[in-house]
Amino acid sequence: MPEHAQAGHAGAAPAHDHVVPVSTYVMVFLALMVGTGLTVAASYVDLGIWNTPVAMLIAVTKACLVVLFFMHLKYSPKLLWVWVGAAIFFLAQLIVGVGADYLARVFLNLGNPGT
Amino acid sequence: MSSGFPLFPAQASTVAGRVDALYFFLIAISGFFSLLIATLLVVFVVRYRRRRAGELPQPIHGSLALELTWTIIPLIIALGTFVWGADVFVYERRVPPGAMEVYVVGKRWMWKTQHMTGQREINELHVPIGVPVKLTMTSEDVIHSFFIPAFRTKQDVLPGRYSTAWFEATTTGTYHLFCAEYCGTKHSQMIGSIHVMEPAAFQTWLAGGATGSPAQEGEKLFQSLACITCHRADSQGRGPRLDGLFGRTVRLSTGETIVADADYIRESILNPTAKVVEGYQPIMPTFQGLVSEEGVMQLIAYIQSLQAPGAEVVAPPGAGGIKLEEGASPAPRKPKP
Amino acid sequence: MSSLSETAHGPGAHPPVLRHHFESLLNQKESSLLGMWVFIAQEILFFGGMLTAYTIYRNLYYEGFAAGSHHLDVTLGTVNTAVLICSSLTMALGVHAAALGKRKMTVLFLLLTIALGSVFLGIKVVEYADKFHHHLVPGPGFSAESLRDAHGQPVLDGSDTARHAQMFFALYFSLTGLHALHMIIGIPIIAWMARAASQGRFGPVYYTPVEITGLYWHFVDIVWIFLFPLLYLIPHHA
Amino acid sequence: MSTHTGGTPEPYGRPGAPPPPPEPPPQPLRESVNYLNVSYGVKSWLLTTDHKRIALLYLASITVMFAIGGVFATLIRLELITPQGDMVQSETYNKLFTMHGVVMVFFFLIPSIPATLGNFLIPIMIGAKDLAFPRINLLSWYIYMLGASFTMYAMVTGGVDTGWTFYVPYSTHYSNTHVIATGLGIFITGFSSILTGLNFIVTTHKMRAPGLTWSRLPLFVWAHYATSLIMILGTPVIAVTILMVALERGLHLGIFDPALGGDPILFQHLFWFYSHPAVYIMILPAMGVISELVQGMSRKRVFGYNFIAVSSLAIAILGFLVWGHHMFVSGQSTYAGLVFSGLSYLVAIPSAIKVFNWTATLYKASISLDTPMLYAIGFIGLFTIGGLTGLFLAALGLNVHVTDTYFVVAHFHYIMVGGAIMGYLGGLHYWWPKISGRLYPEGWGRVAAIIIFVGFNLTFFPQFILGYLGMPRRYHYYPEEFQILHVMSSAGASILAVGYLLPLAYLAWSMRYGRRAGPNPWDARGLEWEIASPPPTENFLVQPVVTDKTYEYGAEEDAAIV
Repeated sequence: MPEHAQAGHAGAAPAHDHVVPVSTYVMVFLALMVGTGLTVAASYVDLGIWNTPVAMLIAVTKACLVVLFFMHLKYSPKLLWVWVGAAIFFLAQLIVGVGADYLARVFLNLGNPGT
Repeated sequence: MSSGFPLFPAQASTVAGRVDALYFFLIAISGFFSLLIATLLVVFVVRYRRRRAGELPQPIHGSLALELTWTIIPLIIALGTFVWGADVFVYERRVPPGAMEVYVVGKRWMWKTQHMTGQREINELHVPIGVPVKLTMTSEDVIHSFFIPAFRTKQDVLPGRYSTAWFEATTTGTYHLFCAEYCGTKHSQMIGSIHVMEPAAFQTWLAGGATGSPAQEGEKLFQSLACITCHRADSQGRGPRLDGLFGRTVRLSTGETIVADADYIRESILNPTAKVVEGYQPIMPTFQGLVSEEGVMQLIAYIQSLQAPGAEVVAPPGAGGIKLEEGASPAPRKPKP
Repeated sequence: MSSLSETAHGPGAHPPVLRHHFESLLNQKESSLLGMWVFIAQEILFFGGMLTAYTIYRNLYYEGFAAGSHHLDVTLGTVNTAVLICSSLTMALGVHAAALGKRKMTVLFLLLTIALGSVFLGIKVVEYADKFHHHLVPGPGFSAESLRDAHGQPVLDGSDTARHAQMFFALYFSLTGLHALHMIIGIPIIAWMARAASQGRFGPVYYTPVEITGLYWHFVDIVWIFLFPLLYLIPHHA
Repeated sequence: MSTHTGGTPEPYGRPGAPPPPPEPPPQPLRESVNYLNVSYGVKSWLLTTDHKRIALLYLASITVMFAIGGVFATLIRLELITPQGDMVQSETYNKLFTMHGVVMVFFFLIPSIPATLGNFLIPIMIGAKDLAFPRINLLSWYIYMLGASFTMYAMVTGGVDTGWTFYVPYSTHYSNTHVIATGLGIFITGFSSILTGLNFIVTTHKMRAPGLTWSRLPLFVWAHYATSLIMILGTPVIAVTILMVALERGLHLGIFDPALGGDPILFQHLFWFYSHPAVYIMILPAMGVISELVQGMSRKRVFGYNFIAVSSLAIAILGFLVWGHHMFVSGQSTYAGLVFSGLSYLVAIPSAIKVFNWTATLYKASISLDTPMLYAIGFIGLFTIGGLTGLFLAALGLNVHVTDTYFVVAHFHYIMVGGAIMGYLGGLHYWWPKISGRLYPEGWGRVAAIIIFVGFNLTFFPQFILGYLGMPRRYHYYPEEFQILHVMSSAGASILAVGYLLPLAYLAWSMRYGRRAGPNPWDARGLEWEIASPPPTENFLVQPVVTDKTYEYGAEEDAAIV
């Protein structure tokens, strides 16, 4: 049964599907490799307390590259952005909420206002 | 304990009044809103009940004004309650300077309290009125929670770190002490009592005047050395039952029978495998060096006080075996000047 | 995948790959993608919970974690990261090929992805073996004498640093174990996709399963992108 | 609604209709093909991908789990009649309340409304043939049964005694019961809840009928969308927390081990990060049901539709920020306590908005006091008390006294039993004609609702008083002076038990002997009332197009035309 002929609109390649050129993939790949090298190098440089934030910044940029290009989020409907954003927001809320308790209790030793 | 059928806990500490004030305020708020909703429901249901099968009411889609009112008003009440609650909380958490220090150690299923002057108590705490008492607490195993309902104070006690709580008793009497964080089998027996005394009476207690009779001291040692774990009141213990033992003839595993007198008990404590009761394993560890001579005497006095089985046990039920600081021999109470 | 015996419903012949309850292929594809992204949102929280524990403990017990981390072989870690990024590339190219209907290229890239994934797991096995060899597996058998603290001195067993190092390795094994488990689940799925691709099941009209597998694989790669610096690259000085 | 669908036997014979011609004997009432009689046999049920059949599969397993949880509850209440606890040993009592908690929370309350009524109604309410991923829907039921079997194994071979909260270090180092097996059961069942949530989200986004915009969505669907948000983003955190407990117990991976430096409070943070939003997973679907009941039974559009819809989302999102109010006395820092207490008061506001809106809907309505409406009114009353007692617990100073006492037990039972279960039963009765095609006996329904309401209040109101007196939670022995209140509570529990058995009886009875129900027995508005009851497998023979707003009952004068 000649599938393509009868498929009509329903069967045609979904309109929004944007085919990403191979060159973009290779460029992103190289960027990721550079990022990995960078983060390893950065760990040998003594930046004081800034080491971890720098490592996280590099990791976040690499993750964004993968999400936007490899996972096509850049060309996907906005709804997917909402859900990725929601997950990250609640994860941040978890880390900040728990971290705040430890910050107050252990680091700044504000356990009890009186003691 | 208050007799009869209480509906409201005693107010026996400075913070109790503040907590109860907030409690009554919230009861008033909740009462008002619950009644409001309940009466509205009943009135609407009765007044607008369906009279005809095909009846169609007037469609009302909503009014922003009404929505705003029942958003803003609850918000104001809520934030007001929050501020009041926070104020009481900060009062509860700020230990007043010059408070009397008490160390509390929670161990699975008992509370060990120790005053700065050396008095050690199990499941008991004697405090004077009018003096703020600061509790510095830790746990030897799982999370417990030091809870005195009459003082409205509760604080979880965690292993591996110190938790602090404080209270200032205002009326004398004996009040419940509970463990409020689930900690295993005998969680519901990890209870005790707080004895609030006049300052003078407290001083005499502190000075050892009111120390318990040897039998009472023996009974505490009986627990602190964990004898109770084997010599239990019911017969499933690994060691023989001690009720009414004193003066009775006992058949030994070697077949001979002897009268269970003070020496036999003393020897069985310090050198248990010398005379083993028939039908029991020689598994009792020696307490040589773990209990002082005076301690042995107190233990004997305690065993002597155990009459026929089922006799009224002096200490509150279910205080399990207890070990003081590892290795430290249980120094008998030396009266302090 | 969908059987060809789909009964025809509603207007026009039903393309065989369209499930009966979707009204268009575009709708079905968007639903599948949304479903996968929501699943990935859930996975973010799944790893996030453990990473929260790791973040808190690392800040609480920095010395122990630094001692534990310095024992890890950074070169192996870096190689592993590179391997996983390559597998991400090949996966993306595999999806690309499937979208263009190039059957042989799709199968090639998918098999390449499986190979790289297996290499990654192989390196992980090597690293785990090293930990077992040095008695660094948490539990009664844990001993910290093979660890060096920030000043180069050996870590004494029973010291705080040793206990906190044991917690580091507890979290190291949990995190990398969970990540490896996700790869062990991913590899057979990619193999299934490769087999389906080799049967010509995918074309420009319908290649959603390959794309969804790609999303899953890229997510697993992103988790490693975060795990690598957090576990391996604890600064030597701070 | 615009389209007429599927011819069905008229439930109420038109009195004046001419009698059918005698020659061909009147045809026996040929039953239209619906999702129940389309195919028979075990395979047709166990391999179904029809969302309606999966809903019934869930209904059966949910009822069994509710019965098991109920048995534990009865044993607990019997045990607590005497202060010395004469019926069972302490170990057994600890296992009783733990299993009561685990079974009720993870195996009944969380899946109850979403998996049964949600599965059944969401596709119909939005005009779809089925959920977005029917096979994943069946997989979610199998995962639920797998998780349930793990927990049943643990229960039968010795039970678990850590409390449903699994607090460390007791659960990791001191409990010698089946913590890993029960934990695994909960871990697996968590994924069933995630997959259900995923299905609802994609269905709500992608499979709405043409014309059905978000502002025309039924409030039931809004509530389930908000619930699915929590299911998706909350459940994984408890899954990983229980995984860490199992790893620590099984493989000594000491993450929470105080001896190594592990912090029990971190466990509580991770546990409550899920478990507080979980209580909103339990109550939000019930709120969705109540919104439907209130408009259906008073035949009037809900007052402030937008506010109720948005407040569902607000509860879902704010619900994630407040977990610390479970830990005010647990050693959490004072400052964190202040922050969490403030946020907890914010999350109370949307619930208040909903209650006020429901009550306002009844103003100038045409209310018929059928069983669903009794449950709805019961829900509004009890949920109000439950919510307001939540304000007691959120007040920091008061929380110190009342947390971990029977005050908390009473609070969450008012929300769970007074709220979620009342909503579940109300929804079950409201859509029962649609689910089974039969009408349940109205008289029995009302009797059961009233018995449940009375029994419930007698059981849990004394516990508020007990709680403030200082009776701690999970106590096997208790001081003598609390006995009278405990006996009252146990008496109420027996009434409640009877109340719960009644619906089980007459609903099952009505499956076979109940009068046949027409497509719209309550004459309510909604896509689900447009199709036959029980509905055909594809729900809609012709794709419905939604033209006007939801719950559009129209005014008196329009009625003449209809």
